[in-house]
Amino acid sequence: MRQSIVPLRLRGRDPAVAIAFACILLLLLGGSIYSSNFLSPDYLLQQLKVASFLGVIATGMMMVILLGQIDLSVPWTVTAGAMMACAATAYGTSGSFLAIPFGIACGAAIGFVNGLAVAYLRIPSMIITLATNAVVQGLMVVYTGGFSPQDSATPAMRFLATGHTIPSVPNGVLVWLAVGILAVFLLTRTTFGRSLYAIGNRERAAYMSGIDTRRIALLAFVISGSLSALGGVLLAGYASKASQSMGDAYLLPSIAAVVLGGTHVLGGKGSYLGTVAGVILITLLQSILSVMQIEEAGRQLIYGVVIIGMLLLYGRQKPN
Amino acid sequence: MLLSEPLLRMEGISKRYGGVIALKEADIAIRSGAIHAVLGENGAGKSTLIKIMAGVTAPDEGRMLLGGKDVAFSSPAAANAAGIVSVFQELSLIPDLSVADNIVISNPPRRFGMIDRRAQRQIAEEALNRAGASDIHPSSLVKDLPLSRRQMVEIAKALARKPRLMILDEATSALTRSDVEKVFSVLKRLRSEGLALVYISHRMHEIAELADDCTVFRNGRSIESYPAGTKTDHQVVELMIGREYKSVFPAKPGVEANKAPVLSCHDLSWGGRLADITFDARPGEIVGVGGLDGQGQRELLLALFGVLRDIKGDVQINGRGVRLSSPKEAKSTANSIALIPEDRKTEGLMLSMTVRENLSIAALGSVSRNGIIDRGAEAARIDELLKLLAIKAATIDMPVSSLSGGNQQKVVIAKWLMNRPRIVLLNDPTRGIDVGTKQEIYQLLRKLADGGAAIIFYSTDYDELIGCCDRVLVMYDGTVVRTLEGDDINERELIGSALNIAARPAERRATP
Amino acid sequence: EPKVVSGPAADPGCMTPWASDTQFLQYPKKEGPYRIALANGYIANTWRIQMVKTAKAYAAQPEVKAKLKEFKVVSTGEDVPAQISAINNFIDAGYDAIVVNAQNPTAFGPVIKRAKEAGVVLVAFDNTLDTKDAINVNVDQKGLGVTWAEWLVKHLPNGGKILEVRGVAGTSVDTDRHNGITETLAASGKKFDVTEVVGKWDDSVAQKATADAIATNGPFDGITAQGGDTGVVQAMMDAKHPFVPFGGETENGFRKLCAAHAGDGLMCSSAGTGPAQVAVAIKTAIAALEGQVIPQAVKLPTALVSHPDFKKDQDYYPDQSDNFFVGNSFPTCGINFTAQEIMGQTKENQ
Amino acid sequence: MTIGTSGKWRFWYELNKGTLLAAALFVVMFVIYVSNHPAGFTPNVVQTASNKAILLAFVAMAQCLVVITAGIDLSAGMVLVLCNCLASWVVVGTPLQTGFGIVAVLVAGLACGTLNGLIIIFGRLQPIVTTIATSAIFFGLALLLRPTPGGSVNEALADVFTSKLFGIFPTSLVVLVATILLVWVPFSRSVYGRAAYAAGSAENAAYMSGMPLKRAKLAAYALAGLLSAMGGLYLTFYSYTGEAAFASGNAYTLYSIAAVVLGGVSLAGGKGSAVGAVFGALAFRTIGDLLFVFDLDPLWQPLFQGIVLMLAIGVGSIGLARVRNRLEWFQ
Ligand SMILES: Nc1ncnc2c1ncn2[C@@H]1O[C@H](COP(=O)(O)OP(=O)(O)OP(=O)(O)O)[C@@H](O)[C@H]1O
Ligand SMILES: Nc1ncnc2c1ncn2[C@@H]1O[C@H](COP(=O)(O)OP(=O)(O)OP(=O)(O)O)[C@@H](O)[C@H]1O
Ligand SMILES: [Mg+2]
Ligand SMILES: [Mg+2]
Repeated sequence: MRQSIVPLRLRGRDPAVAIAFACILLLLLGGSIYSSNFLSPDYLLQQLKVASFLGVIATGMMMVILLGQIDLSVPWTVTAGAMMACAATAYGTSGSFLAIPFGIACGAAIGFVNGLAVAYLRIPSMIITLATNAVVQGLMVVYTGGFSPQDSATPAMRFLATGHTIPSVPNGVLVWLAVGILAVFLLTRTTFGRSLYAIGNRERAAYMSGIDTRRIALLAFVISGSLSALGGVLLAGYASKASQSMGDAYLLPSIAAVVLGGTHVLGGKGSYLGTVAGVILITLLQSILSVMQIEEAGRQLIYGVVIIGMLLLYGRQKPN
Repeated sequence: MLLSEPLLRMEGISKRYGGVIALKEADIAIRSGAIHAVLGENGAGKSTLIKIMAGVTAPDEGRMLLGGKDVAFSSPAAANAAGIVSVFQELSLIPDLSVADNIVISNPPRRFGMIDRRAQRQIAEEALNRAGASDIHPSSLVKDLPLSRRQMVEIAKALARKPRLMILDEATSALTRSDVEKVFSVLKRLRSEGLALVYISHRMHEIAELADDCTVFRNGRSIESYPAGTKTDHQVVELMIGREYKSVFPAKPGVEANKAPVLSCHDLSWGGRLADITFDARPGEIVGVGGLDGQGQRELLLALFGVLRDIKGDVQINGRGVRLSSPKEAKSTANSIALIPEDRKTEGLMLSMTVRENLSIAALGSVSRNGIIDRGAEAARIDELLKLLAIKAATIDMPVSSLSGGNQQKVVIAKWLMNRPRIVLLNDPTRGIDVGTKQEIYQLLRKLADGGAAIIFYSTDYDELIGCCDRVLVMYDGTVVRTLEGDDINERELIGSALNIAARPAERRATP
Repeated sequence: EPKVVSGPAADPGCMTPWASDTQFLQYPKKEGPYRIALANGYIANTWRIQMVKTAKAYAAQPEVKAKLKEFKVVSTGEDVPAQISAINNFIDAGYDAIVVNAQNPTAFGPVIKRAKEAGVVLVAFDNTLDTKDAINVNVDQKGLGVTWAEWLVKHLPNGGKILEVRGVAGTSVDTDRHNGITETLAASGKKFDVTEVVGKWDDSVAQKATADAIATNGPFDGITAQGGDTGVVQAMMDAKHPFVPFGGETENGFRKLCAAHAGDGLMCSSAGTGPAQVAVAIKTAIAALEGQVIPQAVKLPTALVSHPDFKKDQDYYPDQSDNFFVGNSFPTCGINFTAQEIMGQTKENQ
Repeated sequence: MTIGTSGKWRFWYELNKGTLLAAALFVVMFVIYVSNHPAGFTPNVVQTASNKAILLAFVAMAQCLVVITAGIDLSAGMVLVLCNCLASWVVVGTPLQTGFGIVAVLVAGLACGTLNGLIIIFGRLQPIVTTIATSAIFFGLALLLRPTPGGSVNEALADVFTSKLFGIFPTSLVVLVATILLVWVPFSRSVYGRAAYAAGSAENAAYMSGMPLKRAKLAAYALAGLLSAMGGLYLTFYSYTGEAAFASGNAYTLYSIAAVVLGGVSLAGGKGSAVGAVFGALAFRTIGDLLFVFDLDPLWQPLFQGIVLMLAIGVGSIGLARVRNRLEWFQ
């Protein structure tokens, strides 16, 4: 029983992932009929940069979905991460220095509250995260209204999102790459990852196997919150400022990306490569539809139909 | 005897699941007014056969004749309509619905298109009565019932459909003896009413008592059909396992009485369900827990495993008082406890994960460092265990759900052995397991005990308690009413104390 | 039951009628002090926060405060029925006037009826109501589109490729502004090739959409955006797109960029109406209750600043947030808050 | 066998605990609301509250039907928006035309729900993404119908449906109760309703028992569409117009989930009732109403709402925090 070098979940065993990547190519080819620019490296790199925000956020979402839960507090966690990071700059140079960690820490704190409620109070995640989302929104409104908010991104945030360490590859993509590698490592090589899958499969059995199911769930939510906030920080860097409701556009796409990538919404099954494919799919689809000169109504219709079409291609569940 | 035209005849049935051949050219003929026992090891194809009869799966090859006519069922509903009803090995009750809802589930009585709840109650009460389970309230939710009651509901549900052919796949595996007797009298009555019955069980004496015809399966083939009573138990078992068969239970070496107990319990109580339980378990000892089902045995094991809250009393491990608050704490090296749970599907296994992942899940701590899994160490441990337990799986990277029931159970046991526990709690581990595998498990338990582990072994099977255990705690109503030792561990004493017949009132007072 | 009278309004400098045929109304005089309510919809964006704060600040001014017994603000979110119910509640609770920033301009028919029956003065602003039975304090949304398009026409004498960044689809504001732009460009007689993308009035959405448009359809000769303009400029800079004439809104961030890059060719026309219009609405409501003559539809002046007139600390605030909207004063109405005062003060709000 | 009446009540209570808790929560909150309302407990105040709450109540019922089968419908809010836009075209004119218009709107909702169901059941897709995708489709259609807000409705009819019966009782509540009696009660007591519960509780077991799972699920999704359409119709009655409002469509979807949970319906499926979901919706709506009676700084209002929602959820979970057998966490 020799071990293959490639981790089990990444071996091309899952046809869904392969088909998802095929869909990406199909989408690009389809787009190139409209404009050959869709195949230009510039455009593709730009898409990767934009995808990296969703990618980072979807990574956290995936952890939570693998657990069999969901995180609906993404929109305002993203916003809070961005706003708090920018806010830190009000506190002089040390503030600017700590801006990014501070933003992420705020996200982690929100995730901590979610995790505590889900894991220790056993409140369904779908509702408690909705409530934390409302509370964080309230906090941000109070904050913006009352405290002369500082909301420009620091140069470090700008650099993190749009700067270049490797020529022509935006740093945002590198951040996503780093987050992705870390996520794959976590999911496939650590006890945390194993436990995550186990809990998602059957929490009761995982508990009876002596896994500290509550701590794992708490951790997953903290990771999700932190990554949402990191996504917000990147987004603020990209826009060079933070603003209210900048995270609204990330909730449903992040869920869709994770599930399009073959992760089971009820938990326990899914590969990170699939999520990568899902993120790129969603980003490309949105972008291509955005520049095609169709009425918004048409865009929405095509978006919906294409997602369902792709799911029918490979997202079908086994007959029960 | 087999001459009369059978009600159902299956010929040349084959079924494969991917690379696994579940059935190969199997034949069987079932006649009305008789009970047909199907025997075979775990994974022999019994369940697959009856799933085909009941329309749950379709065969790849072969034909099925019902009353002489070719039939093919596309769904369980179609089979029901043809009068074939089954009680599956994996219960098919809906936990969130009431008992009455479940009993009439496939064809509820209707008034104006809506379900007539009053009529439904009546039907349910009647069916429960017929199954000898009138103690079950038709309005209670199935999920609130213990396993044994659920099996009774399942049987009542089958009866309520007024079948022509009724199939019971290990339907009595969780039943207590008195329930089994009730069910048997029902089955005998049904037989006399002209029903055809198919009965699957791993308990030989049940088959001896009930069966008229028998068919033995091995590796997906029907090996032989014969009238009941024409072969000795020994011959049957050899047919089943295809090799010679020796004594089931390993010898008891006897324990040195002066060894310090590894686990000792003093006045353990929990809510109203456990009261003043006191016992010791020494290394090398197998302590049986007996009694009727649902007398607190399950709770006792859970309490020792850190699952229950607010436990009163004193638990000592290696002479050190402990208060466990989670299975994680229980399995830690300091305590080193393992629990093989009752229900493997919900508490023992992550069904859609691979055999490998299931095997190492409880021992992740010992094959990892700083949270990072050492894959070499993991593989080595797993190899070791696979040799020890002979788990039948095409590859260990397939989902555990595709193993047969018996092999799944072996995985549950194996995953805890990865941890090398010093205290092993077992909750009816041989339920639904064939004799061959059972024998392996008994041997394994003895080997563990000899290696210095203390074993607490709850079983609903008296033979097991008698054959395996050095000592047996008999529980009644949440407390230990008697402790049997040596020659006292026999069927008469076990049953007597389980029913708490006031044979020895002094004993009761002696263990308060 | 207000009387239709002839103009002019009691305060003609502030309350200019919307059109020449706008009716003048006189409500029966009520004794003060008054109970006035503000029924806001969505709250979680900077414009609305600024608006609510301006409303509170205006109501707290001594001469206004003296006329008010109570000033209550409720924000009901995106949901139209919730806002309708809030107005109903205010009517039932006996408020004298209700000022509303409507989530949907057509959805308030039933409430307008009820308010009229109950003799409650209803004043709508920003997103106004399609009715003659309430007072509208109007922003000429279509006129804004016209302004921006005229700016582009002026700077692109030979026509060219235009990028239009639109707002939230399905809203009347987006459609009005879009129509203004489209009609003006068409009327110019020059050849304009317009690429439309949806920016949802949100900087990061607009930025992404612009970046995509530049990468696939660019470069453009002119840009117009009705919100999220800071993001649009950011996208141009990220893509190293040459600066081109830009007709846009009044975000501080946008104006900062316009001022900073004016020399590089970023010629902007920044027009809009700030959140302070709520103050005009309140002022109008009080005037109506006092029995003064007012127009049924008040036309707000737009705060328009164009290249090269961007003045520091007046038209934009380099040290302040990008997100707030400049143009917070209506001098002719005696409303002279600067955005800086509203968004910058911390103590006042404690 | 005789069964004592007290036993019967115990089982009934066990079964309806969630619904009762939701009802209690609503009553407490509503009492706080009206007792602080300047106008007090008058028919007008009740009418206003009920008109506002009924939309969410319908969508929550829709959500509940689907959640019972262990599915979820993230398109419920968009079906409401689509039906609102459609109604603003067709529910006008003579009484006969209006009648046909109403039927058309309800059929449209039914069709949306059926589409969801067909894709999920026969395409074997996960409900959560499927309905995210169909909600984009429904919103696209709504935008086609109403690129800008507008349209109209038969105002006389609309006024009847949003006013009071005999000057006291809100008509919308009567319609709500009638819908429960005509849609929910027959469904929940039909074979399909039972199969829907079974599908949510233990799908495999239900399959083994030969229950009509596919038709039951399809019925649940289709009826969900119908109920969302009722919501859309009411939105039209209450606002006289149609609007393709993306944000409010999404808001209704998310609120409906919150309402369903507050109403004691288990998101895991198999448990709960539409009556509970309706009380959940009423309670949720009352949170918003509380803003009106408490004098809060406007900028603190969103925070207040969030915290009250959290408290309401917390009340529902008190019981679980203190179980004596830790395995009960995992039910
Ligand atoms: N769904 C499935 N997928 C893959 N293999 C299967 C599946 N169902 C059964 N098998 C395989 O088919 C063989 C026969 O299984 P079956 O369940 O019929 O055995 P059995 O005689 O009922 O055993 P037991 O006594 O343990 O219940 C086993 O090897 C099993 O692993
Ligand atoms: N046609 C089918 N329709 C629905 N479920 C099916 C079908 N075939 C197999 N299954 C399910 O697949 C799983 C594995 O099948 P099966 O029960 O035969 O495995 P097994 O391990 O042999 O079980 P056991 O030996 O314990 O009876 C079970 O949960 C079964 O219910
Ligand atoms: Mg079997
Ligand atoms: Mg089997």
